[in-house]
Amino acid sequence: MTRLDTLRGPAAPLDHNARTIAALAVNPGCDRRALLDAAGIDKQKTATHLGYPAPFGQSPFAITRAKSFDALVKANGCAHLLRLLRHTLGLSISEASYSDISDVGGNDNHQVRHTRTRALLKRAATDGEGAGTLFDHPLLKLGVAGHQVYLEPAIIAFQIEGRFHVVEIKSFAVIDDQADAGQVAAAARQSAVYVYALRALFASEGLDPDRVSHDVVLVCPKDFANHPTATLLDVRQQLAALDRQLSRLTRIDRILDELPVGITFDIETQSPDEASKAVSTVDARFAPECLASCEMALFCRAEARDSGSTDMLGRTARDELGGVESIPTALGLADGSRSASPEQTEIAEQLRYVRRIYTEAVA
Amino acid sequence: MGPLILCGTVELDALEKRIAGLRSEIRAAKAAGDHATVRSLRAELRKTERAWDDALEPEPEPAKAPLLPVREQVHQALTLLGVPTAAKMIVTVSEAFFAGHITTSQLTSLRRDEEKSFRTSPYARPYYLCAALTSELLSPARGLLAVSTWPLPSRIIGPLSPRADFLTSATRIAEHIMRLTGAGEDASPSAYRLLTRMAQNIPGAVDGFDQADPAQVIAAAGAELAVHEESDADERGEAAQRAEQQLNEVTRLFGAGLKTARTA
Amino acid sequence: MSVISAYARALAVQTGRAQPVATVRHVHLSATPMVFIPLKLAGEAAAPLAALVGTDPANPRLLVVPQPRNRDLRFAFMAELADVMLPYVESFAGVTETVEAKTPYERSSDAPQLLVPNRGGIAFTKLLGRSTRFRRADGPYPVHPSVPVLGQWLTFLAERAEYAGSSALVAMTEVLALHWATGQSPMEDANLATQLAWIAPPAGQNGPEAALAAEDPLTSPPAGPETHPDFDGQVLDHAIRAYETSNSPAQVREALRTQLEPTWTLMWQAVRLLRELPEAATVDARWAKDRDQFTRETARLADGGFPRGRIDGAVSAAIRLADLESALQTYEAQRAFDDPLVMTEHRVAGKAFSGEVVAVDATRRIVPPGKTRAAPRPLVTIRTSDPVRLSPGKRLSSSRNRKQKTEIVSIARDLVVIQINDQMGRGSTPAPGSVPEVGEIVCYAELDPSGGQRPRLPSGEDTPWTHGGPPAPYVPTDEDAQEAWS
Amino acid sequence: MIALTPEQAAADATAAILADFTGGPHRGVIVDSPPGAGKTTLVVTAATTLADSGERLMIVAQTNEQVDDLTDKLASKAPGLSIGRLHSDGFSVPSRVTRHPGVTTSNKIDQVEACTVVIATADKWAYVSERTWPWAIVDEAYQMRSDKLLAIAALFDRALFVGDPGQLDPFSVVDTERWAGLAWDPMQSAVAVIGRLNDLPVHRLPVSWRLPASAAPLVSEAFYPFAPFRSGTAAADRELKLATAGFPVAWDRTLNEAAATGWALHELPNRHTIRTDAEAVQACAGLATRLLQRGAVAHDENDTHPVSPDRIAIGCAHNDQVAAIRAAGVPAGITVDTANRLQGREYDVTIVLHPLSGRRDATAFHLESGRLCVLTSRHRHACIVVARAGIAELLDNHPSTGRVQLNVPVKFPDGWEANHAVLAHLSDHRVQA
Repeated sequence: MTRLDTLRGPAAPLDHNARTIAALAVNPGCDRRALLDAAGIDKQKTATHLGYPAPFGQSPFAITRAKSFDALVKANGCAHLLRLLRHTLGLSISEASYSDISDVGGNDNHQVRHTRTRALLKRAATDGEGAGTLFDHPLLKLGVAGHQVYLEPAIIAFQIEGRFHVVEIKSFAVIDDQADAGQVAAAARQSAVYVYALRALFASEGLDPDRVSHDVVLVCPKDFANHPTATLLDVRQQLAALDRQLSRLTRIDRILDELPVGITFDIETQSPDEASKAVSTVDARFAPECLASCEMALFCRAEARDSGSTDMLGRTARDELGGVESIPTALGLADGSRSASPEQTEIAEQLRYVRRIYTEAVA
Repeated sequence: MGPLILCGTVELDALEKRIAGLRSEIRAAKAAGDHATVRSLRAELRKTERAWDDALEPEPEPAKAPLLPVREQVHQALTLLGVPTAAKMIVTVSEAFFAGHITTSQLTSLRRDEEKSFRTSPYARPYYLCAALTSELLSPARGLLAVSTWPLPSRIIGPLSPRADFLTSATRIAEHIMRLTGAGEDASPSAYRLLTRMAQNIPGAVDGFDQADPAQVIAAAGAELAVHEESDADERGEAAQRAEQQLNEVTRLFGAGLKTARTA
Repeated sequence: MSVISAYARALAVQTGRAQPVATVRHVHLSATPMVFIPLKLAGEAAAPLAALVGTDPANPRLLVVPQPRNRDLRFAFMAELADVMLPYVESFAGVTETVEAKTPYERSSDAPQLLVPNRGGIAFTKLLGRSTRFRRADGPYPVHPSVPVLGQWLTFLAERAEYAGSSALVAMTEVLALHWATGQSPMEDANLATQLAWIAPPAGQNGPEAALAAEDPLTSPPAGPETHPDFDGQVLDHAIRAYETSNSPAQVREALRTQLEPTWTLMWQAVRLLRELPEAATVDARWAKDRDQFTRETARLADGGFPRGRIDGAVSAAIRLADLESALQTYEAQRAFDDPLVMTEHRVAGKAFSGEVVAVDATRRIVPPGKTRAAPRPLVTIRTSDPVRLSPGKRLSSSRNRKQKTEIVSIARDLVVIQINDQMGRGSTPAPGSVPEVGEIVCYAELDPSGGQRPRLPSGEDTPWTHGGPPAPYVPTDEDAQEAWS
Repeated sequence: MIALTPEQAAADATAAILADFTGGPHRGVIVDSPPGAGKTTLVVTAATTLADSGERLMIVAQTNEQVDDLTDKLASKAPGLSIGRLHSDGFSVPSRVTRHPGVTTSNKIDQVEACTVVIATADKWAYVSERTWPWAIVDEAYQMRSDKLLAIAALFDRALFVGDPGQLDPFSVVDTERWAGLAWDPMQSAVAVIGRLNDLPVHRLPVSWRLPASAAPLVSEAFYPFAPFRSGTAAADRELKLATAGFPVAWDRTLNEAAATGWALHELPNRHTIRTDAEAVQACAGLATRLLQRGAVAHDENDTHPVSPDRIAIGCAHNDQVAAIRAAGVPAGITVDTANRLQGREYDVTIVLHPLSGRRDATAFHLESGRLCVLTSRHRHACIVVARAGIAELLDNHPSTGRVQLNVPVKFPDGWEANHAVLAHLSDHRVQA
């Protein structure tokens, strides 16, 4: 039993997927999140156990919409998708072959599907034209923090003239050729994980990984209708960020080394109080942005509030306060009730000035 | 209806009291920091609110009973299309051409039921709604329905078959519309809508946002089909031969593989 | 954000209550603003679900789409919305005043003002405008004739909202943030309920307590346009099913009413809070711009003006960019000159300074560069304790005469010498009062309320080859009108 | 294939550009020029070539300083050429321009339009109308916002667009997402808009004559990953010598490292600070002062000269940092400025206050690759970076949650990657203070 298993307790570890891997880049400075993810701990359940259930969820309407759009794009032998690929990438008429790898002869075991994925893609890559165009539900594998993780991509891999592309189907709208920049960014981060995993597969098969394009085909509904439209999305920057995040996962050992011996975050045997104390031994790097993406955010926010941390005011405010970590300190320096340490001299002087002109102006 | 309304009002009053009570209990539990109780009370509150909503509404009328049995409506649609087809398309075709009113959920267990019936007494029925088979493993192709009386190659799904079958079904829908108009009837607007939607994904089959012209669709689909036809037919023929040799009469209809029933 | 607002936020945490970051109100508040709280269906781009709308706090109008996936019901909703909004908007078109200018012109005496809860409300208003302005009352997918007209007005308002200082369509959380710093982050300030909890907590509660309570989606449902996912799953889904079987929208209406009414109350509470602040000096001038634009749009639509195109051409984009930049520059300067508290942000950044005049050389005359005759260029020396980070030659303005141009001559320790360049009358010596006097407290800032000049640009049909040549002029097409909306 | 010398490579590139511009079928030619690659020389050569064949020509630059520099160089190179320097009302033209007899200066176009070459800022050109020139040269075209080009494009038939793609992009204080993805997005650079809407040839100047052999590979790799260039000089061609030996203190050790290798990272202890971090400010000013005190002498392919104050610059990200460094006591004559204003300028030694020094979080502004590129590519001999420790951690902890707009060409390099590359290189030249 590894230390990470001890941390998690008897619960089965959560599987990584492209979303969790992409999330590694969302707040890479947070030790708490890094550790919980590495140990495969269910953050949602943990946060609920600690009394701070995650402040977000997904609407059933959004889920239904995403599913039905996905089905629409793939319906009738990917009729919509072929139209889009012919149009945006000049796919020739003869290339219309479609292979579904969501099961292999009725067997949906991960290993079996992955083996089949490898075989089909390798054949397509080596046999050249006519050896496969669309591959639905490929099952990819990726090394994360030392162990292999299966990725169940909701994507299609696609070949044109020996180059392979990832097709990502998303149900947010592209209106007058623009889409929500936050959602596009999230899609780009996720697609980058697939591109990365596909490249790893190619490399391990002795194929040139650069045959997997960094241009992802993003398929979304156009304007206010259900009609799909395709846009090429260059994910090179996301790939670079992902590569770096994956290479840094080894720092988990450093975090583990700083933990008290025998500590566990197990929520089945520990009371909320005990679990909460245990979780608090690992530092979080809370920023208000966490509220939109991390299940633990409300717990960490409460912690930041209790300690009067400037983190709760947002990253910009914290930087404006010259790195002073606590609100009482900042205000104490401003009104002179607290004397400044040598490294606080400058910010103290500025805060005293700010307090003076602010007070004058408010009066 | 008078007494019913009276009864409803009494019920509504009781529910409203309960809702108000639950709200104050939640506040109290929240103030006490008892999160577990807050959660369970909230669930209770939502249930009560829904009950209140429901009490406000009369019961919905039951849907009308179908005229034709589901399997016959499906058969009708599949016969028009002539190729293995997914549930959603079957429903759409049935609606557009036969004023059918089946739903996709009615089709989910159809293949399993047919298989059961076939196993109990083989060939007792004139046709069975069966599976299409994947060319490589001869396993049932996910989500597709076919008719047992079709020649085996047309029930095989190779890599090019989804596209070829799509083009074939577009052609057959266009032909059917032409048959109808030729006979002096007109196809329903939903039939034209379906054809237009399909045509938009076939090169040269329709101009812009116009309504599709059946003859143009037939020509365009035929042109693309000519490109795929030969390799698709080869693959299907080869797989059909294997199926004849390797499969028994049940698996030939419902597919080989581990989880025949589950993947239906 | 500046260190001033960061400090004010810290202070808010300490005192348990939001702190002012403005001493006067920088937005116009209509005597009869229309509050508009739209909701959309999750997962869809612009499927309206409901709205609470009206000008009377006691009498909101609830509009719902009982099955938001049904396109006809959506357009029926838009027609109903038009029924509420168009009479309001058009009521301002009739009353005009004559503006004295080189060529006097007519301007509406007042204009519509739409208040939405947050930034998302503005974005959704824009989308609603986009999805309806191309519709037609005839042709294959006819809609009620009022729908495209509403689409044009929503588009107009949403586009006005891009201009700094416009009060035509206002997001309440942003206006509140302009006047108060809460003890939470700017991101959390986008939640109207928690933001107001910090600004005006209910009796017996402090800001943080009230804000925490206001995060409970049961008591303070989201202010839209997104609904809470739990509400969707546990209530709305159920209600929509009930509509489908019973054809009665009562359940959907009731469900959505519970989601909208708390925000309605908060919106009017915010209006009351803002009314308590005295109006800033230049608010009226900016509102006049809104009224100008409203007058123009009214005339344009009366002439049967086309709906605005989907995208800007090269020239219109460049013009809009210049206008947006100019509006922002003017607004920033006006706000600072109107409000000493806003000015502190510029002082702490070293772009403005305040201090006492310690010396004046009022009779100084020099030959300015490029000129041949000597002209008065008085020097004023100001002693300041502000950290001035300006260099000689920088142009400054002051609230004592916003049109007067001055520039920095020198800075030595706490003494700043400035030169006055104009606005001193026609005489050989400066007119009385045109130059500050010794002992006066003055504040000068590197801010230009004039907004600068818009560059001269070619007309659209003369778009040069570098920018793709002239674009085809926009004419609405059948395709636009028929754009599927499912 | 025989490897070309830098001189040959540069001459070939120039010849190809001129041939394409004056004789090719395109209305425009784009020239990407890395730092110090002889952009001005190219402009002067192109202008004199056209003028020699009797053609009239307009030249556009972005700032008055750039216009004056160009005018001066053009007039020095071709004293017989009639040059009109058009300027705005109230602007006093510096003597380095007015000293040339061939130069006419005026704020009215009709006073200078008879000149063979007319030169002005883009802003001034926007007020000229009803006249056209067969040829135009647009200098610093990557700094020029697309809407500025729109205002003057009707004035010329064909144009040569010259600029450095690695420098700072144009920016606006307003939200410009509304145009994101449009080929004519007014926020893009002039080069981006003409490139996207017209199929124009793009040339590249392959040799940096400014950057020493110690800097060209890093700057090329970190900031121009898809347009590599090399140094025009070999390591032995440049030498920076400090006349006095110095003390074993941090400032002197940093100067020694910079003199010996062309780079130094003067690293202060890790701490979060306000923007005008007094220690860092002091270090910038102190290093500049010490450099002068120790009598630096620069030896290069042209001559040997003392590194005088006008050959030294201190660069930083913000105006308040500039003010703080000036206030900290910088010897007279040394340039202290922001990256924006250092664009296109050249010094022997630069001292850079790292944009991320002392910060806890990076913003897009601080990460912008163009900013760091400008700061680390102004020098002929050495670049000294002053920074607090901890930037590597800051970069590692930086959330990659940026917004992505559809149909907007991805900008390379990414600031985050470029920062990593530069930091990795600097870590070999670290001196801890």
